[in-house]
Amino acid sequence: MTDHSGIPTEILLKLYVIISKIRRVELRIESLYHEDEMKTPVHLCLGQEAISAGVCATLQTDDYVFSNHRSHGHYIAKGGDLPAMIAELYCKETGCSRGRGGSMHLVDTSVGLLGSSSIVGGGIPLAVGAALASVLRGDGRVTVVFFGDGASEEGVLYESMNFAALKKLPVVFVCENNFYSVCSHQTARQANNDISMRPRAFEMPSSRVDGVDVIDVFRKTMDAVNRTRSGKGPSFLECRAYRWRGHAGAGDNLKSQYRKLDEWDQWMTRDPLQEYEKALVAGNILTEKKKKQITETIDKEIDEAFSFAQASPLPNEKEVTKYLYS
Amino acid sequence: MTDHSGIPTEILLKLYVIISKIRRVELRIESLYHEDEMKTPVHLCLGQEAISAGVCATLQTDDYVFSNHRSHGHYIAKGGDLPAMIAELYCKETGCSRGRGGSMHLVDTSVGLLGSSSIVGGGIPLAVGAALASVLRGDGRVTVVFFGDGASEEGVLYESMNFAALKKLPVVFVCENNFYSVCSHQTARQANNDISMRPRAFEMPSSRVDGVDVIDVFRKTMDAVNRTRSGKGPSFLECRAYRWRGHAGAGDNLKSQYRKLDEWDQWMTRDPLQEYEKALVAGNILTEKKKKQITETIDKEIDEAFSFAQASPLPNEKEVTKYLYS
Amino acid sequence: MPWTKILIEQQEPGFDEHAGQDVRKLTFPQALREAMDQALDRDERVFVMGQGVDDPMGMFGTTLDLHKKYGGQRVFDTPLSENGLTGVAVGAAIAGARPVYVHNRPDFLLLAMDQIVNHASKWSFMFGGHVNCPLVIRAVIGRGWGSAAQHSQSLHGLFMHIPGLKLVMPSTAYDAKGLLITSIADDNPVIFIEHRWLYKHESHVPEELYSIPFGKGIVRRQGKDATVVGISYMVIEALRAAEKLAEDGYEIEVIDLRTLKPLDEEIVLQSVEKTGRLVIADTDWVTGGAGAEIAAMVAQKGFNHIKAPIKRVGWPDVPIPASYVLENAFYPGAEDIINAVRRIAK
Amino acid sequence: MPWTKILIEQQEPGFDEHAGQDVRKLTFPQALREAMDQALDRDERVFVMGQGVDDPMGMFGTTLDLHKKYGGQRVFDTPLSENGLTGVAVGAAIAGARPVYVHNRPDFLLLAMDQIVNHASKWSFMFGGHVNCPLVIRAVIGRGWGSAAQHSQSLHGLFMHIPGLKLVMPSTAYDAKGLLITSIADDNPVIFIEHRWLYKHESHVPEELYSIPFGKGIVRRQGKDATVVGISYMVIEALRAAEKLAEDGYEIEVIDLRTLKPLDEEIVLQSVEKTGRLVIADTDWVTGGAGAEIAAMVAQKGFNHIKAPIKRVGWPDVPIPASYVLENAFYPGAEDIINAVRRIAK
Ligand SMILES: Cc1ncc(C[n+]2csc(CCOP(=O)(O)OP(=O)(O)O)c2C)c(N)n1
Ligand SMILES: Cc1ncc(C[n+]2csc(CCOP(=O)(O)OP(=O)(O)O)c2C)c(N)n1
Ligand SMILES: [Mg+2]
Ligand SMILES: [Mg+2]
Repeated sequence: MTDHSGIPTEILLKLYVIISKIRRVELRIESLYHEDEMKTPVHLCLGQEAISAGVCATLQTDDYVFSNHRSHGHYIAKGGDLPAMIAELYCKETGCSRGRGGSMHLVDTSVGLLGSSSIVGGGIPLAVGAALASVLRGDGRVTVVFFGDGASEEGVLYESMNFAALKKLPVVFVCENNFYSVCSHQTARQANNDISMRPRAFEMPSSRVDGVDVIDVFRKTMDAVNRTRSGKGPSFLECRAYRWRGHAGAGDNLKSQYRKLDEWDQWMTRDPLQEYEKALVAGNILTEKKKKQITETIDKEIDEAFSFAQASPLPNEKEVTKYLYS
Repeated sequence: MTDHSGIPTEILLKLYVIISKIRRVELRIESLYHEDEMKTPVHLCLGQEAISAGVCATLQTDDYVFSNHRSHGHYIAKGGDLPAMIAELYCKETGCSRGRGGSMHLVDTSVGLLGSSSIVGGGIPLAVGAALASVLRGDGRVTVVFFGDGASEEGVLYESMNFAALKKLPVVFVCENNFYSVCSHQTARQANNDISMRPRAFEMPSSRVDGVDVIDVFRKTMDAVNRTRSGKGPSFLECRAYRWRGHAGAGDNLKSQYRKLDEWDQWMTRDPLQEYEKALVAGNILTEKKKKQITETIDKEIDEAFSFAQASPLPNEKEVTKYLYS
Repeated sequence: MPWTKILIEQQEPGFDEHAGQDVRKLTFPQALREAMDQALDRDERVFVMGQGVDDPMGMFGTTLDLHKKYGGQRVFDTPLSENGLTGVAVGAAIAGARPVYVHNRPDFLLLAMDQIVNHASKWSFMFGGHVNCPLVIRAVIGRGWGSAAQHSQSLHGLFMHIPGLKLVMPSTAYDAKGLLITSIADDNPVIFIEHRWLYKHESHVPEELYSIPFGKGIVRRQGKDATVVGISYMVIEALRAAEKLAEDGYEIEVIDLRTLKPLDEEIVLQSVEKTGRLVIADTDWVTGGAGAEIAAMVAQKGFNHIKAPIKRVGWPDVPIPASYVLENAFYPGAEDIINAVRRIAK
Repeated sequence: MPWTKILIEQQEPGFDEHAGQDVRKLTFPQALREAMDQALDRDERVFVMGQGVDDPMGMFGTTLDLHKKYGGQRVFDTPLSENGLTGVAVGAAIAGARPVYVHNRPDFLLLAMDQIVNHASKWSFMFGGHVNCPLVIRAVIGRGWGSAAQHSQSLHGLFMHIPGLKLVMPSTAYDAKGLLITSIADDNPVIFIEHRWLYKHESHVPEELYSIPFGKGIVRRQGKDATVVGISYMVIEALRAAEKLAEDGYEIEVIDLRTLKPLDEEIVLQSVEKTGRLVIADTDWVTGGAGAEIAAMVAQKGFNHIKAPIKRVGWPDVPIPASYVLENAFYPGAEDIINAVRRIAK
């Protein structure tokens, strides 16, 4: 685990809270998914929590984020409203997308989350465009886009990188490499497995990040964000972490049929929450008492969010054509 | 000019013939274009002849080539039937595409030219697919695809490179960097001007080639073709040469409005035909007599091609829906 | 991609043409798999590619274990590069192979429109017939479980508009196999669109390799009071509607077009000549969709037969919503067909 | 991209609504340029992007020198990355800017279908109205001089099918300016398709910034014997046809729809109520095109008015050929409209 010295305690704790929150929300969703009340495909980010947390902690509230189908962590880390997210999973009118989007289409404009595309790679140029809008306005915002290793195979990424680099736009590309697209391993899809090499085609700064290590994520993202906010152009981060569950839904019933066992075993030794917790405890930043308190607060929030969501009204079927146009 | 030693005289002369032929065909087209009998947009490759010549001289007749809108040189160098090409420019039934395609859509399956797309970048994945078909059949063919610097901005190039490298397909990517897309300079469109860097994103071998120097083109392509024919996977060549004319049509009436003057002056010192001619003469491979003879043969061929084309019948307008399906 | 078990249970069972008979029956996915298996076996030029075709789910079973039988060179997974890989398939076809490219969903074909429309559909014509493109693109329409706007489109309305393509939309397992064989054997690019809700449908599927001609619809139920033309899954809903309407004495003729390009105009015109009334039921947006073409064709060529307004049943002009209550409101079914018929039938 | 001088000469001059009057006239490209100029001037959020918008030709003059006036940040050239750059425009729009993305030709929009259809058209709905996408995409239909299959498509038939888009196709300089202003002011994605053969058309264009409402067609010529609905350039051919037919005593009503989405159903239905006869003339493939939707709409809502088969005039089911003789055979014109009218008019 990277040394956290120099980072204010407040931030260190915030990172811990966010990772814990993502973890606990995902586990709660998973535990209730079998009830079939959340009638929307969920893509859990268990194992990847440190990426969302570390990246978003470097951002200001009005900085923009674009997300993808595996969006829960991004939404929570950017400060999205939790009850509205859970209500969206329950497809309720009170959902962040008013039940129109479901799990793959989360939005919270009050914290700069301008939407999530479930088309792999689809959000990437949108982020570059938002960054362009920021430059035109001179609003000083930075935009971050999250996407997977699979998205790094889509041509639109290269088009977007070229344009962002050409115009030196304030955007940070965050690739969450979890080595899988559905059941397909990265090696079955990519000529070389070093995604962080790709941006060099456009002379864009790029780093490999340990996506399990929230401090590594935080520091490298901070560098990229500072750099781009000061007008020096975009950067790229390849954050490696492991998808603990199946592509979608709860559990991973096909695990034995598509995972490489040694890979699985190796990654199972690494838990973004536990590693960080250990480091914080060792650094006397987190005590057992504090930890308990944080967990309780989060659980209460989650309880409330689920209660809110479950109690919320469904959309009115008469309004099926509403929101087509603005 | 690169040293040509070691290359058989026969090939050296063939290269000379091809360059001359492309040059003279293009000049003839240009000189007649004002007659408005070739009612199709032409994209002349004057200044870029050595690329077509050098690349195609490394190929066997049944190797595949895919071309783009600037296709005349590729067609001639691959051994396409000249009368059929000129007839296509005259939109005649005897044209290589039976008058359905025009200048941007040349084809000659008898020499492996499977077609030209006028969608920038469109031919790139086709070439990769043809190479895949060759592997499935085990026919030992190599496929080459020609495209411009502009096409290197299309996402499909990156998708195609990744897949070709992943499957080690027998394909050579030939990027003709003439620094312009219509009136737009490369620097207005690309974050870095070194296109040859891009394939490294996929760990694909790549070289910068002096596209004015046919020997450089020939040698580097030969390496790439040999490599890929032996199953070692694809390569990429960035061949730099200058577009002497406007994007389309005859002449370049907007030259002063979009060209960089010093760039123009610099490139005007380099003529692929003259440089090569000088080298061949110096190497005692080409004599004045031989040169005259070659030129006369070519001109006769061109005369015949134009006569054939002009005398050929137009398509039958009743057959406008023919060839929709095979 | 099983999200939860309920999804598969919710799928509609199809009608059974051979109910109670002792014939071999296959499900829709099994029929597709058999078609590809037999094509791979018979013709070395055939290969199958697509995201996840070799994964444990084998594209809802339609490609299951084919890679084990034919090897990873002929049945292979692809990167997430829909435009590029479609171009690869087109290029392979141009060079003499016969690819079957399996896409999870039509939505993803939007990334490949350049290769499908600018290249595959035009390659034969643009080169005066000197080359051709024997390619099959399969895609499976999603529906339900909050799949939402980007994962439930059908988009055959778009392909209907493009000359040079063929467009196939089977609604039974029998047709699925026979039409997929025909598609693979065809020398031109074929878009083969399936509907996920047909995947539970079982019907008699002969073991031998058989093909069903393009451009031949089929009358699934005879009637004289109104014609309902169904597309893909809506054939099922049309049959349900016909059954219900029969209780009220309406005899509804149900036509399954099977292929939209070529379109069996005759079968529609003949039926309309008899019934004078037409409802078109589609699994796509009504506006500018395949139903518009069929209605327009009849308004021209069958004008003299038509005795009442031509009705179209399909999706309202709005993206597909996530919430199940909105899904219910969004997707038309037998009830909507019944209402449409009642409005125009005597 | 001037290929040869003849091209521009071959273009069709338009009809002149203010012939002989002393009013300010602009050509179609000048009108478009003025609309963008005034929009750029008035609203800081507006910017213009596209391949060659700042080049010496300025997109056939429509963007000429705007970059000099507003700077390279607000009027800029783009890489050849249609899908990516369309996504950039969509993202900028979502983040509050108002991009006008100029594409040379609709053919190239096929590379951007994912961003147009999966993203721009759905962003508002998919997020319950919390975000929106005020984007204008301009594209110019090519025709003639052997531009062939990949450089002459119009493709509005495709966009017609997609909810969430608006679709604008002006046929006069006056409408071009007013509708482009409306498009830029609209909070939703607008596809604005021009026809190159209208570029010589001159009409009265007021200097002030004015807008023309979407969904309002216009009767370009009154008549009672048949209705001809024209789309884009085919309005000109329809007017020519009407003139010729008038010599034989036919009074033809010519409707210019101006926008296809929203579609002015009323103007068509009202006209058909009067004439009982309908011909739709389009600059696109007939099959599955905008004309199919209009015909189907009338076959439903105007059934009682229609007294003869509905005719569609447009492109045959084949890619656009290069050779001029084949172009002549391929493109319909006034003659074809005349023939269609004659067949159905009394
Ligand atoms: C363009 C496109 N192709 C395919 C899919 C189907 N699909 C949905 S998520 C997914 C996996 C993407 O993998 P990756 O980008 O690595 O993200 P991860 O799921 O691992 O987070 C796929 C293939 C899609 N949604 N969009
Ligand atoms: C996808 C696409 N975008 C735009 C165009 C318009 N266009 C035709 S040729 C051309 C220039 C391409 O430049 P480059 O690839 O460098 O080739 P060059 O003309 O220099 O040989 C452009 C922009 C097109 N044909 N296709
Ligand atoms: Mg992944
Ligand atoms: Mg160039």
